[in-house]
Amino acid sequence: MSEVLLKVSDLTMRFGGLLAVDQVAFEVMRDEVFAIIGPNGAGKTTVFNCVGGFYKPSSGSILMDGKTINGLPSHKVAQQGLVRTFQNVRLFKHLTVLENLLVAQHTHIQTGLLQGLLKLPSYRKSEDEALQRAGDWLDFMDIRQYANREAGNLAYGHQRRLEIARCMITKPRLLMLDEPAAGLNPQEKRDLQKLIDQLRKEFDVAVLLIEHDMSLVMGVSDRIMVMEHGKPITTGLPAEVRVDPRVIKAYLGEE
Amino acid sequence: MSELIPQLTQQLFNGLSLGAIYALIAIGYTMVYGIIGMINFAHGEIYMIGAYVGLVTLSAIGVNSGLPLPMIILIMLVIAVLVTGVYGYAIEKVAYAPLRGGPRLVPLISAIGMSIFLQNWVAIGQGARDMAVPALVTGSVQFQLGSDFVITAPYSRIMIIVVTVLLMIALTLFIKYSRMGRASRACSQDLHMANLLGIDTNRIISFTFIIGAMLAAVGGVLIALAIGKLNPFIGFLAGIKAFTAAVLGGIGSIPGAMLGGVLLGLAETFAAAYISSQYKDIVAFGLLVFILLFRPTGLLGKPEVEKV
Amino acid sequence: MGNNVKNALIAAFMAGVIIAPVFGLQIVRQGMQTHLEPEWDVIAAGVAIVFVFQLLVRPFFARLFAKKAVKRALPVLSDSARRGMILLLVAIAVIFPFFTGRAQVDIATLVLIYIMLGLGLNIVVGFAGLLDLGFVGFYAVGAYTYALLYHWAGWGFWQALPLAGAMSALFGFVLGFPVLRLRGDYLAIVTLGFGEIIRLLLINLYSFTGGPDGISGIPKPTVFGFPMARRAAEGQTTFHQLVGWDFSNQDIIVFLYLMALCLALLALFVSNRVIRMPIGRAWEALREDEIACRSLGLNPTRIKLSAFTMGAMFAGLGGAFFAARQGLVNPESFTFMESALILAIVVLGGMGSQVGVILAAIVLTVVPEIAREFAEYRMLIFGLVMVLMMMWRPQGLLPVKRPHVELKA
Amino acid sequence: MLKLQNVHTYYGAIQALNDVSVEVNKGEIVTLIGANGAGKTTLLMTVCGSPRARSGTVSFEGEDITQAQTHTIMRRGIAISPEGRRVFPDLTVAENLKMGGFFLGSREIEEGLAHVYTLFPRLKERANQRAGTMSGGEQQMLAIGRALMTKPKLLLLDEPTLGLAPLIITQIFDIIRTIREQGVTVFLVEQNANKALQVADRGYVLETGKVVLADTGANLLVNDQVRQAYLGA
Amino acid sequence: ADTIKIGIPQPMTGPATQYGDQIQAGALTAIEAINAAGGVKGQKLEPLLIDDGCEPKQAVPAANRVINSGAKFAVAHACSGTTVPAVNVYEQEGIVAITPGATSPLVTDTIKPHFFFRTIGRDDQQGPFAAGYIAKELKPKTVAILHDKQTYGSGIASQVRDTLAKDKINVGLFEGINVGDSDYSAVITKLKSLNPDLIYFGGYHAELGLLLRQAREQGLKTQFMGPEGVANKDLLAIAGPAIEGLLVTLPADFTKLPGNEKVLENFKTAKRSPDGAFTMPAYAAVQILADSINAVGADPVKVADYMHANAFNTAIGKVEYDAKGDLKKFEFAVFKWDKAGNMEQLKF
Ligand SMILES: Nc1ncnc2c1ncn2[C@@H]1O[C@H](COP(=O)(O)OP(=O)(O)OP(=O)(O)O)[C@@H](O)[C@H]1O
Ligand SMILES: Nc1ncnc2c1ncn2[C@@H]1O[C@H](COP(=O)(O)OP(=O)(O)OP(=O)(O)O)[C@@H](O)[C@H]1O
Ligand SMILES: CC(C)C[C@H](N)C(=O)O
Ligand SMILES: [Mg+2]
Ligand SMILES: [Mg+2]
Repeated sequence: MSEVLLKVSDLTMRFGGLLAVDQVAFEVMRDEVFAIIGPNGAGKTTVFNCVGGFYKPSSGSILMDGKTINGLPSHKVAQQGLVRTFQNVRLFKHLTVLENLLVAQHTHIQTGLLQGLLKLPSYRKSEDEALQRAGDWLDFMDIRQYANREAGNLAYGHQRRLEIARCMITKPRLLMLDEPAAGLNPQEKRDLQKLIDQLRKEFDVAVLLIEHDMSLVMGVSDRIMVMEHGKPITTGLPAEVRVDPRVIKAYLGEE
Repeated sequence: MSELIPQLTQQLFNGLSLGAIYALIAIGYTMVYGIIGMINFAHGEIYMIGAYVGLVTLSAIGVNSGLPLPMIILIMLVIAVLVTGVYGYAIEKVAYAPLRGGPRLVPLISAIGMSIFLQNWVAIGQGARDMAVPALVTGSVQFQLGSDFVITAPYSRIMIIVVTVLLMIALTLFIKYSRMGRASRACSQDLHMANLLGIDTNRIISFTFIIGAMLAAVGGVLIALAIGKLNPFIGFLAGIKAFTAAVLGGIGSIPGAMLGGVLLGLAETFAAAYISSQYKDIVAFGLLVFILLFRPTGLLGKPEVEKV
Repeated sequence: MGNNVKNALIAAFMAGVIIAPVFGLQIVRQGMQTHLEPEWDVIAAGVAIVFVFQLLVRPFFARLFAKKAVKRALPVLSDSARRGMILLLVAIAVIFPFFTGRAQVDIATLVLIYIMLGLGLNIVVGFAGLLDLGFVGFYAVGAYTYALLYHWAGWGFWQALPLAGAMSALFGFVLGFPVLRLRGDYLAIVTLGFGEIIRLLLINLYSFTGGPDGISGIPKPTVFGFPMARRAAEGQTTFHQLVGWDFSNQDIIVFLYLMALCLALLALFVSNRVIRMPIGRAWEALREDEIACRSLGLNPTRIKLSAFTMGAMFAGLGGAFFAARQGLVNPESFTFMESALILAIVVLGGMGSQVGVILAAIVLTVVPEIAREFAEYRMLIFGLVMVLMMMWRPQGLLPVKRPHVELKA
Repeated sequence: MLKLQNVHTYYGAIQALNDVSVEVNKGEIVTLIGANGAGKTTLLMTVCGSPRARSGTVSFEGEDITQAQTHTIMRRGIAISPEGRRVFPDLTVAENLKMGGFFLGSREIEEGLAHVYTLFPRLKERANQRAGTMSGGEQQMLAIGRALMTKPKLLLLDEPTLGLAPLIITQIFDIIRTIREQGVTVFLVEQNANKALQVADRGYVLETGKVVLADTGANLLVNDQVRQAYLGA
Repeated sequence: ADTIKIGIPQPMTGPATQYGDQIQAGALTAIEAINAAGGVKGQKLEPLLIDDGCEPKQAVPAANRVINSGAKFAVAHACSGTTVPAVNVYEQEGIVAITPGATSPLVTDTIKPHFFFRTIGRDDQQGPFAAGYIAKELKPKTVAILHDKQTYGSGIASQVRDTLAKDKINVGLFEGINVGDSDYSAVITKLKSLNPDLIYFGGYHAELGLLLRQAREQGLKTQFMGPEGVANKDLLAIAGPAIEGLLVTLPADFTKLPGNEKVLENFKTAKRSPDGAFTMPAYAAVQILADSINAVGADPVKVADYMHANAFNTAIGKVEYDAKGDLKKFEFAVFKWDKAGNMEQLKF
């Protein structure tokens, strides 16, 4: 259980004169839900971008399963089993829901051009399997009835689910969620919380979470890191973080 | 080889003046692009029409009218600018405005169609063959650098360089600091949002097109005076070159267009001088490809960091 | 109404400004001088027409369209309608040459070449969303591959055809590799640059490519090894001798047409299949959102490259056929205007729509031919048609519903 | 002040608003709640004239603006902080704010800037940063700030707290109260129905394009139906 | 009776329009004269004007139009660039075509046509002729040669180069420039430092006009020379006074040819000018077609055979053909321009 999956140390990201991320270090264990919270502009999304290979960090190291991944282009990072959702949902809006899930399996489907052109049996088999898997995930997310709709036309909450399904179908080891609850109503937030729990349990995936909705964060996370001005101010269990005066002052405010 | 330095200087001047020509057209290109994100392939044709209007004006005045030279040129410029302004406005209204909000490539094709149309419009109206423009601005600055190679800088070329630089500065300041400039930049990024702030975006777009067309006309007149030959098809090549210059400098950036134009002019000139005229365009395009490989958004273009 | 009059007046005035320097004031040359010959009647007529149009005709049409436009959404072709449409087109295409004259067959062959090019570019622009303004470069590579192989090594069409495709594909691959990380219009200009560089090289490598003269005397395809020509080279039997027909040029024309049809059908088949395959889905996904693709582990360069290469390959096949049909290649046939035309076909077709591409290729090839009747107005009309088409059908002539796999309930 | 009567709005063939009638009186805070896709954003945008209502009327200060163009509507003193923030990514923060006050004199712009900067000190710190590189929450502050620049009579806020930290959310609701005291009318769309209803004088509940409930904020807070569907009770 | 159609595919648009006009003038005048005299074997000749724009790209479509309109004879293409591709079509289709303009050897050398002819000399006559004049009369130490990279221009430029090389005259520069460019100052600076005694340009007038103008502007005073493709009124307009002293090779002035009084008369009645290098050759082309049809009827195969076998008396003098349709004899002459834009034939 307590094996380290992702190890980030000394991570620093500078934009011109701005230190957006400053010496951040944390570890995510296998099967853990690890949350990063902090005021707006604290550098949370930037940490994601560095880990995911979208930015090249100014310094620091990122190890996935002991292998260093910093400097890799983002698609290579993803192939290592780190996938993410985005602060603003980024679905393939004009593809159908089903197709979104098929595209995500691209790296797992290995059929040659010729097999496809001639519809050879091997091609059909692999397509059928891909469809099967997509169907399974649609069921799991409870959005099967929308399978043939354009993804961009789904209700926001459903889009969020689809985005998560799209990540999960790549069989990741670490799922990174950037404010997954933004724009959801309280009911949907509760569903999301259940979903995250379930994913972790059934699919053996660790979750790295950024979120401003405290009930979700507190309910779902194993550990929480709080950032401010690019620096971590504390890391701990939800119960500890919630009452930490520094966190209250910088982030939560008096309730 | 004591002639090397003066030769180089002469070529440098040649390159700069050619570059200024490209830049003058490229500025208009980049402006329109900057605002509505559309490659206005008909821009070169506006330039051509500007040149024709200049020639028409000149013919109306007559070369031996007795008016002072600067006066004649000024009249040519003013009339050309006014007429092309109308052209710019009308083209935008007819061929582009109805397509706004549709797929991105549609206006591009419409622009190509417009470009073909305008070429032949003038070809039918004024004839397809070459027109000669009387050499109005004659004479040159001449000086020697040590050897007997005389460096010659014709006034007509100097005029282009000076005007281009002035226009660039004026326009950069305008775009950067004026209210209108800011509004047009905002429109380029989010038309709908600009609309939601109470800005009449159609006006801004028309305005941009008019300014762009006017710049092209200035280019047309000055270049016609310097080169002395016109035909309805000169706009196309000039347009492509100017477009290249604009991209090289970073689309949307006015100093970039200037820089890109000059760089392109220098590259062509030096390639022609020290490799072969045959290969000058290859060198120019090669340079473009090469630079974009290292600066994917042009020399002065903003890096396209997309915040994810 | 008052407002209307004012607008019409303004429009009429602008029309005057637009017409005057081009049509109203003719530049006439006398020796080294020029003077003007005003034609006031032309200006007056132009102004009057615009005034009337703005005042009466336009409001009338506006009212007419305002009523219709709301109701009539664009008809979108369904999957089965599309299939039926294609079958019908193919059937017409096969019997067509036997019922018309040679001029028509000739133009039809040209249409087929453009269909093939259009379908090729459609993969790049329509499916993968990469704006390629230098497509004609690959067309040139294909054409010259055959021409040069013939010229230097005496190869025949059938030997050279696959190599022409492969060669263009290779060019697409090699050129695409470094530049495909460029975005949007930057990619467009670089591809335009490549197209131009290829053309300029063809002009300048005089001793290898024949420079501006190009290469002529390229043989037409043979029918199973028997040339279709008036006179055969030493020791060869021509096709008409073989089957005992009289020599007729019409036969060659029809034969070329049928071959072009086969190639176009091949292009249609492949592009139709490939868009339903994983790679096709990946193209579309990439067109929608590159960052999301990367976050899922898709390698954008590789995927773009496959589209670029495949498009180039079709251009190459088309090029080789073009060389054979013309009997001659020269760099003039591969200017930017040609790229623009092919792009116009794709866009007018309705990006990504194969049937649309076919229709657009027909329209954009036949219009300039018909317009030849109008002599110097030909290109004027062509340009105008392009603009009007875009306004009339900004979504393309025949937008189709994207083919997509469905999950059965 | 603002009045929608029997408004129907469509996106092409899709109907997004179905016979909606809503009123906002001067000096009120009115909130609109509803599930995802209910048509809240569409309602706000219909007020702005994009998309336009296909039938029914929208009137502002007694004048019919149903068919008016977006920019003329907005110049009557309406400002919006739209869904998705829509800051101009390549303009700096300061320039974005100035765009908000496009039609003001330079004195008023300075005052407006000063006002916004006191509300959101982060924006002042980053006045010369390109808006597109700001963090999600910072952009949200910018969008609200930009809308405040015009000193509007009517302020439309579409999910203003989306992506903001809890501390800031509290602050945003404080701001809403303050500006109402300064005489600005506020029309608010929120997912965070609990807080929204607490500040609101009145509220409407929208379901699939229809108004299903209309009452005072306090009443809606205790309404069972609302509590179940939107407050997560 | 039916008419006999004669296709006249010529540049009617584009920079070479001048030449198209000359050829039309010549051909139409001849056709009208012949028709006025009762036609050919009782049939009238019917001209079909078709535009080829002097663009290689339009050559094959234009040739196809000749065929599709049912013409079996043509006064074809002025420009070598259009003629070279078009020859294939005429040959394949068995159409008898005569070009009064295209001078490039490639026209007839590449496919050795049976159905295609000229009423003008070849550049491997004109080029060596010009080079001979240069070597014998001008005796320069260094020559610079520029060309426009097109079929005609680069062809004749290399002819001149090769002949000069044989005469041991130093060719210091041989370079192509772009058609359609407007600024040639880089090459001119290069020429200025090379400082040759003569600059030969192979190509058309538009480019030479700019070269002359810009050369004088940069203070380069070297003597220029060019082939028949540069010599027309447009050149004068573009180059302006810079034209002074330019040398060109042209077909001899056929209006002065004895025996052409009747022809000149016809031009007068038709209100057309017989001037221009290609007008008389175009006139001659129609004469040759008419004579042959008169002799053997309107079957192109027979006409072609007849043309190869016989001699003709025409507006350009006596004409005889070799096996691939080239003239057995054709004369060029050297002309010099003065400041006012008049040309004078030089003795050589
Ligand atoms: N590309 C960039 N260039 C310059 N500054 C940047 C860039 N990206 C982010 N920043 C700055 O770095 C800081 C951290 O941004 P980041 O997006 O990581 O914040 P965050 O913690 O995710 O905030 P939020 O909760 O609002 O999303 C912000 O102040 C932002 O303005
Ligand atoms: N541009 C559009 N084109 C087509 N349909 C649209 C468009 N915008 C919205 N819709 C549809 O209109 C309906 C109402 O959408 P709207 O955005 O107004 O909902 P909302 O209440 O604001 O939802 P959310 O809470 O997710 O923001 C939805 O069904 C949506 O799919
Ligand atoms: C009409 C002439 C200028 C043509 C030239 N002799 C050529 O062969 O192209
Ligand atoms: Mg963030
Ligand atoms: Mg909304």
